[in-house]
Amino acid sequence: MDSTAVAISLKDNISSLSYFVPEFILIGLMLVLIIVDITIKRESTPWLGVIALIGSVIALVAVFAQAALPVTGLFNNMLAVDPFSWFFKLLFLGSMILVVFLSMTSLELAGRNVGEYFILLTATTLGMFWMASATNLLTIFIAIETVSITSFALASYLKTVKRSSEAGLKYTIYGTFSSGLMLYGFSLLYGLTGSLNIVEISKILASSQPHPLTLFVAVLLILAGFGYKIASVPFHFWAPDVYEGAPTPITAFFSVGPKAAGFALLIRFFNTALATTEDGASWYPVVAEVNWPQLLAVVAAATMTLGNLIAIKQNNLKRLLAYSSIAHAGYALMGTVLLTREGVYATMFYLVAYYLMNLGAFLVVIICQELIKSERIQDYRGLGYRAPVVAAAMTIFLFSLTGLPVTVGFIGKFYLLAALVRGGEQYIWLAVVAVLNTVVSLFYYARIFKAMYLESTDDLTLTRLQISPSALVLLAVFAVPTVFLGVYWAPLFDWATASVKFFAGL
Amino acid sequence: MLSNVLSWIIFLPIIGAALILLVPRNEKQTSIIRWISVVATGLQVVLAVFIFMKFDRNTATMQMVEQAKWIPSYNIEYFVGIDGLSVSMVLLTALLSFICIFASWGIEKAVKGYFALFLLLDTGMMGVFCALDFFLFYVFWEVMLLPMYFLIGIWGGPRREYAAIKFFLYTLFGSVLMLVAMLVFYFNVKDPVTGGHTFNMLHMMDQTLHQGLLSQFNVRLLVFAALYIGFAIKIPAFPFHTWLPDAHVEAPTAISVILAGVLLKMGTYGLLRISYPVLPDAMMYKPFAYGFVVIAVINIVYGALCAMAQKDLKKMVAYSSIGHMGVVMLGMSGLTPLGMNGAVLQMFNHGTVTAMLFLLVGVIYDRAHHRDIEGFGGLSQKMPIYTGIVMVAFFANLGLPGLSSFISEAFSFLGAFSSTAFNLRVYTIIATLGIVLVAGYMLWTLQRMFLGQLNPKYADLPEINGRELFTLVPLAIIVIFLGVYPAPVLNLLEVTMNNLIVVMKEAPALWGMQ
Amino acid sequence: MDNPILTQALIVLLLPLAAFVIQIFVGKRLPRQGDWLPTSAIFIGLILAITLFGRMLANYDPAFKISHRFDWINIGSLQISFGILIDNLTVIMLVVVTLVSALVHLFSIGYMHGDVRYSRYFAYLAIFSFSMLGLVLVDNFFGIYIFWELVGLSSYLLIGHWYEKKSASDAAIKAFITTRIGDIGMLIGIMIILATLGTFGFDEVFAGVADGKLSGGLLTFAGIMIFFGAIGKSAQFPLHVWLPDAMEGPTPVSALIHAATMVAAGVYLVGRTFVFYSADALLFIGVIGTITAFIAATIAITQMDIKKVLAYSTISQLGYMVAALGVGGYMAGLFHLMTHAFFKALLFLGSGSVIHAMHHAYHELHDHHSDPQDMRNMGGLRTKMPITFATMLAATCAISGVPFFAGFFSKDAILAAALEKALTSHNPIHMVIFGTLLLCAGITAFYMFRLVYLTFFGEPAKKEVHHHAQESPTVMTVPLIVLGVLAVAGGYGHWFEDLVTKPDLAAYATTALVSPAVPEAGHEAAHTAHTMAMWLSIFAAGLGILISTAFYYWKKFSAEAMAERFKPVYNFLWNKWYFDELYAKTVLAGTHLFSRISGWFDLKVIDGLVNGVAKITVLGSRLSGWNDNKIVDGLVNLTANVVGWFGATLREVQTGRVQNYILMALGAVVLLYVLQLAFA
Amino acid sequence: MMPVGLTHFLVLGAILFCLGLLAVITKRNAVTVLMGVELIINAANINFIAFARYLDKDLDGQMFGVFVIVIAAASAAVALAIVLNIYQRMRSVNLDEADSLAG
Repeated sequence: MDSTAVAISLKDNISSLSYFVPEFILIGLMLVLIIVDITIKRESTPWLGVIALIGSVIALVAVFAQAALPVTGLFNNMLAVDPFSWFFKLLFLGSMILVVFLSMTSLELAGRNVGEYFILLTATTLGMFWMASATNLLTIFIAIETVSITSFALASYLKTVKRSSEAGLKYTIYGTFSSGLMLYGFSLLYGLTGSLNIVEISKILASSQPHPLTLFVAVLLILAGFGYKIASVPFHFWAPDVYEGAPTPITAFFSVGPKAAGFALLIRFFNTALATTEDGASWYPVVAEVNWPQLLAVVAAATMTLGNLIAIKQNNLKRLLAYSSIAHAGYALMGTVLLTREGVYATMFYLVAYYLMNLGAFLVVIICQELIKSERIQDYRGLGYRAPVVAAAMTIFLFSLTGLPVTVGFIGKFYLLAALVRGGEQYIWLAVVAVLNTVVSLFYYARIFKAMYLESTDDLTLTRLQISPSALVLLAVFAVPTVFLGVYWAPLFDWATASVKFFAGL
Repeated sequence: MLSNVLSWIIFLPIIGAALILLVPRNEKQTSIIRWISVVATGLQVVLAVFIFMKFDRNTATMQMVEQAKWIPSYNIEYFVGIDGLSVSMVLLTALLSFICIFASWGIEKAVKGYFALFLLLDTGMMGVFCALDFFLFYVFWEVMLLPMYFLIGIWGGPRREYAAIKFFLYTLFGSVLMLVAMLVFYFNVKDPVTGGHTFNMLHMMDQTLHQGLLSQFNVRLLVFAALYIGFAIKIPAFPFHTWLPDAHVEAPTAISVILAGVLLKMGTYGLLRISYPVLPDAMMYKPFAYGFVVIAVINIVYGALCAMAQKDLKKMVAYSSIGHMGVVMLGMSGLTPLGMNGAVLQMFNHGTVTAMLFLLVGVIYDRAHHRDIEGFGGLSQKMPIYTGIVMVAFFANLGLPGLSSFISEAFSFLGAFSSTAFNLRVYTIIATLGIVLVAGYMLWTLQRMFLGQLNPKYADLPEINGRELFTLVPLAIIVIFLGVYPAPVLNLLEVTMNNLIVVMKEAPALWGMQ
Repeated sequence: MDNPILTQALIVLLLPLAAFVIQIFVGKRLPRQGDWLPTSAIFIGLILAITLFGRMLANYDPAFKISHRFDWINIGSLQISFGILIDNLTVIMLVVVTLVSALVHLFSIGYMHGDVRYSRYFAYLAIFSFSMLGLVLVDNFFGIYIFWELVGLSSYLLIGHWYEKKSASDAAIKAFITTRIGDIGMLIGIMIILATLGTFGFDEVFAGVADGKLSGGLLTFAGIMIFFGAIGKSAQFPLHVWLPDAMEGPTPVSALIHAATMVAAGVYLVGRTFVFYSADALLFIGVIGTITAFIAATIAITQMDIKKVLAYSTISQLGYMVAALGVGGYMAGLFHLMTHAFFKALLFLGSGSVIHAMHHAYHELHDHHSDPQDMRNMGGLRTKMPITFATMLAATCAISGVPFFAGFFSKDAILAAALEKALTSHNPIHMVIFGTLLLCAGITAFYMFRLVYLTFFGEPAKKEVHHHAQESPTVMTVPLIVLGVLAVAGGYGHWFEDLVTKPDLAAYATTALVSPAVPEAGHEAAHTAHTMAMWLSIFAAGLGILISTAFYYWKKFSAEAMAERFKPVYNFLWNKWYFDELYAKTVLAGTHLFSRISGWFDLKVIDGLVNGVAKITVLGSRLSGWNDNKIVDGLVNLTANVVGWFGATLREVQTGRVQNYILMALGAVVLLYVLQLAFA
Repeated sequence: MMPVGLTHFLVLGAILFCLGLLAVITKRNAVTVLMGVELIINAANINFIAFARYLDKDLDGQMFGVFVIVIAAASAAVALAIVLNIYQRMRSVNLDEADSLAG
């Protein structure tokens, strides 16, 4: 490497820094948190949440400021700034802000030292930022590991609670193992193409004849890494245990943030590295021998079916939502199997919808942990009469999760199905599997509102439960958009459509 | 207000529901809520009458159309309008909703929720009958599920939870298949203006705009089958009918009325509104056409036999609905003017008659707290007025001339038999068995409950009261009036239905079928 | 509509309807519970009908026919109008119906006095009169079907008038259902007519048949199907079983509906649509009529209930009429319909009078258990009830075919027609028909005189009852006398034959190519047949009366001894050929069985299929250790349970051991690889 | 003697990978399992470096290897901390005993 090249790359690195403001803010937030955590007294730790909140809001503003930036590669194309990553960054910050809120109201975390907690949360968000914008196998690996390692710690954050520790252990072992597989896959892909940049990989794969078996094994191993992040079958096994064991706000976060990040990565990787666009509308697999779409379709079908089936038999609401989140990963995956624009924006739309309704449902779980001190479905009995607002909000979220009009969940599902039907006859079976899964999912969601409204409450004293105003506001923050976007979703849709624009090399 | 009368009639109940939710908690709350509901549905009836007066009977085109962009990027529109098929259903819905508010007077538990949900349901029903955009149609279709689930599940009978979830799962199963079919339509029908995709039902009905997948015959058949399952569950057609007895039995009176009076019609309405005109060739495909008739005949005969076996009065009425909806399907299958008009008229008439029956069941249940047919006896001595109305309803149900169902049933049978498109004679003859069976179980029930010696247990049963009479008498008048002179309703339908038949008969040539 | 005849006819039709509407709503509050309202309505109708009749006699035009149609329903090209058709037959029927109905109304004022539902009863009578008049007036098949059902309804309501008695409500249901089975046939016939000819109007249909648009086997089938309606309503074999039970209704009702008018509607129907029937259909009709006449006559021999005897006699006479039409005796059949209406109504009203007296007597004696209708409890009433006795005797002579009574002429005409057909057709079946009808004439005479002897002659069975029995009030005897006069005089003059002519299909043909009419039997043969039939008829009636007198008046033979001697035959007849038992065991039990099977099938199999199989439930709950008895709710629920079972099984996979997870994930990767090979 | 080529490295990597896999699946001790994971990661690392040496003109592969080592260390540190925590709670690091979350 001669000196001019070094100079150019150095210049690129320096000029890239100006695009890196949100990430810097997050890093700065971490530092501030560390310092404050050391200095303040133990009883004032709640203030840490406020600081985290302020920091993330600032980051949000910074991300917003990047709205009009052109599609650019940063740090010698290690990362990308494009509408696609922008969309996800907003989503991640949104989930972070809300999870900070949830954490501040959570009983599980009350009285603990939450300094490290917020630091880890910020770090995870940072990792997710990278996941959404990584365009190089190395940055992909770093981003995933950043998220993973901090997640391991977050999952086992309740050190004194056995199931939290256990969850952390399982998560760690499963996570590192998956990373190992992925890494091995990366090495094979690198061996096949001699490049780490996914745009270049795509070009080289298209112009040479890679050994199909090797390529396939490599991608399958990589899929293990991504699949573990989005908790798709067959890499989902960790999810229920971890979701149940982790602190509830973290469960909520896991089910939305890293999952969305995994999808961002998956979409970018498959659509950029393994496919090529011809007319700007759709991609085609660069290696004709390997039928990625159908392979992913099978994975999607298996994911949603398995998630839904197991969820039926759950009694613990958190665990039920864990399985349901697996099923929803399956739905969202439907959009990515197609390698079409419709599929991608449908997935993105669905992730936003899922973010609203799933976090909303977890919010109710958190509120109810305080109200009725239980996560078991049968203890939700009579909630419709004891806490009508909470129950009504929960009903909205559950209907949205089921995918019934007029909620955003329906619209999300609608676009996914539309993308499938648009994709051609060969995907209609998947659409049918998906809608039948909707019916199955109703079966267990219905158990919840059945408990809340229908079951006999003769043996209960139906006193009204006191709900804090902040909880009500938070509920409204989730419930109102869930319904409103179900009636008028054009802005969100337009945004999602406009965000299907990837960095595709220089 | 009159220029967008359909929007008003659809959304009035929602406004009422919103007001109800705002009613503060105090001792007068219950009656305020009730009266808000009365006003909302009453205004709906006024609008329905207005529509009835203003409706142009001489055209098959859509009337009182309102069209507005909703989600332009996906070409989803707020598009409502009515033709002869929908207008009768709109009238029926407005009427029954209004009556059901009064039938719900006795609800004590969570009054606010009940009426709010009821009005939401009302909006859903109206919307389904007015929507001309498939997406809108689907949204309204699904909107009905949630209130229905809770109305059965919270205010229902002892097995309400089971019945509610069964209803919910069944209907959701049907509607999600419809969703897939809808998407196939969307992507394979060309918008004649923009050349893009469209949810506009009127465009879907134009066969020349079909392209892509929809130009393959086997795909059309599959889509038709998917739609059919969705609608058949609502009708309910054998063998998708088992949700109905449970739901009807467990639901509170007013909800049974709505369920049987309006919701069942949505199945056949959907077939006539969507399946028939959009995929006429699939309906004309012989195996489908004959399969359809076979199911209709099974519905009629099997429904009647099952009804005869019931000991629970409400369940008997529920099974009798299955049989009568079979008559609707039979009438639709022959593609004759007589049959088609008879079928839609039967939808209307069954709506009123079965509403009466369920209201009557509710009256006796409120007094005796059971519905066991064998457990009564000689009630006519104690409740002569009630018995009189029961006899009108029962005889209407068994198709006695002079009462509304007779004409529609006779037309359905005659229409199917005289079909030129298919040879349905043998099927129709088998179906006539149902006429005898219906008479059998209706009269047998009448005898066991009302005739004979008065059961001493009910020696002090109070006679039907004014409010209950108020719900029943209008229906009875309609039943008798339409039995003598059905033209007011038939006039509404005729042009539309005849036009539909023309479309259907042209289809085979258009699609090159033999 | 400016024709006064039409206006009159419409008024006749609508008056009872108006009376019904008023009576049903406010009847109870009117003075005398409103009995005068339907009664006067029908009497006005009677007067109008008689003026129409007078005009008809004055004009003496056999081809007289006017009709008018009102728009009712238009669907596509099909117009269903409410049309009325008036010709001589209609006018005669109007008179018969209004006359009998008016007299029955009058009679009922006395008979039903003090009944709990007195006003309701008159309302029902009014709706019946309306329906029956409509049936007579209407000009198309659809209208016939409508009124056909409506008379069925009124019959149901009136039979079940005393519904506190289970037997009454049972009988009402039986009547409705049984006749409805016949109606189904009629509906099928109408469907064939609509499908082939596209119209309901009589004239259009006959024109279509004449033009050959409906012909051959289908025409025969359609005819038989239409006739099925008559089988039900006119209580022909095999649907005759309802009529005897219908005697549970008040006796005036039996006289009106189940003797004179409604049951004769079937005969009227066949007459009205006579040209519609092909030769084969007519043969079928003749055979059915004959079988009915014979079966019912034999049963009547053994019955002891006075109304049952009359009921079977009615069935038998209806069979007679139907058979007459079947052998082409158009005029004869309808003529008998008219005379029969008079004397049978009289017989029923007379028996009503007797029952009224017996009931009254029992009432005085505080005996609430004895059956006032059982002839074994009667006897010797001749002296107590002279008017009733005299009029009933006249009617009995009429029905038995004693010369110079009305029935003699009509019965003779029927036998003559049958013989004529037998002589000309060379079909042995027609010979059998004639023979059977002749035999029935004898049997009729026998059992009718048996009735008179048992009731009015001999020693009173119960002295004290006899003592308390007394003649009925004037309001009841006047109708008896009026009808008595008609039973004697109704058959004279040739006006009926002259005015009611057999319709000819050729008259309807619009195009040529009408199959040549069957050559009429030579005048010679007709004359021979008439003479022969007359003598044979007198002989049969005389023989019947003679045997009856020997048994029951002279007591030369003991009926009991005969019954003992021919025990099996006696039992067979006493039990009405076991028709009820047969139907109960087959049709009824079958339906109930099917119904129960369906109910079970629906609950267990269909619901089970969709919802679940018990085994899987058990398996599912055992595996999951969790039995959601709220959702599954004891009932099997497949979607729930199969799905749930999968859920439970899959749930087992989630062992909680991280290494199992890893292993399974690896296994799945391998599976995906294999799948990929399959795709590629 | 055959010269050492790319294939040898790859086979070595594959062997390491399989050994790691075997350890992860069969061992019950959490620490041993984590060591198995490290073996897998190092197998990948060997691949990277071998590919970089034989195929690529850049140093991308080597660079990747360095990063992997760093990250694997970080990940191992967190993992061991969690294992330690588990040991304090359960007095065991046997993975089979950590199955309270199941079903």
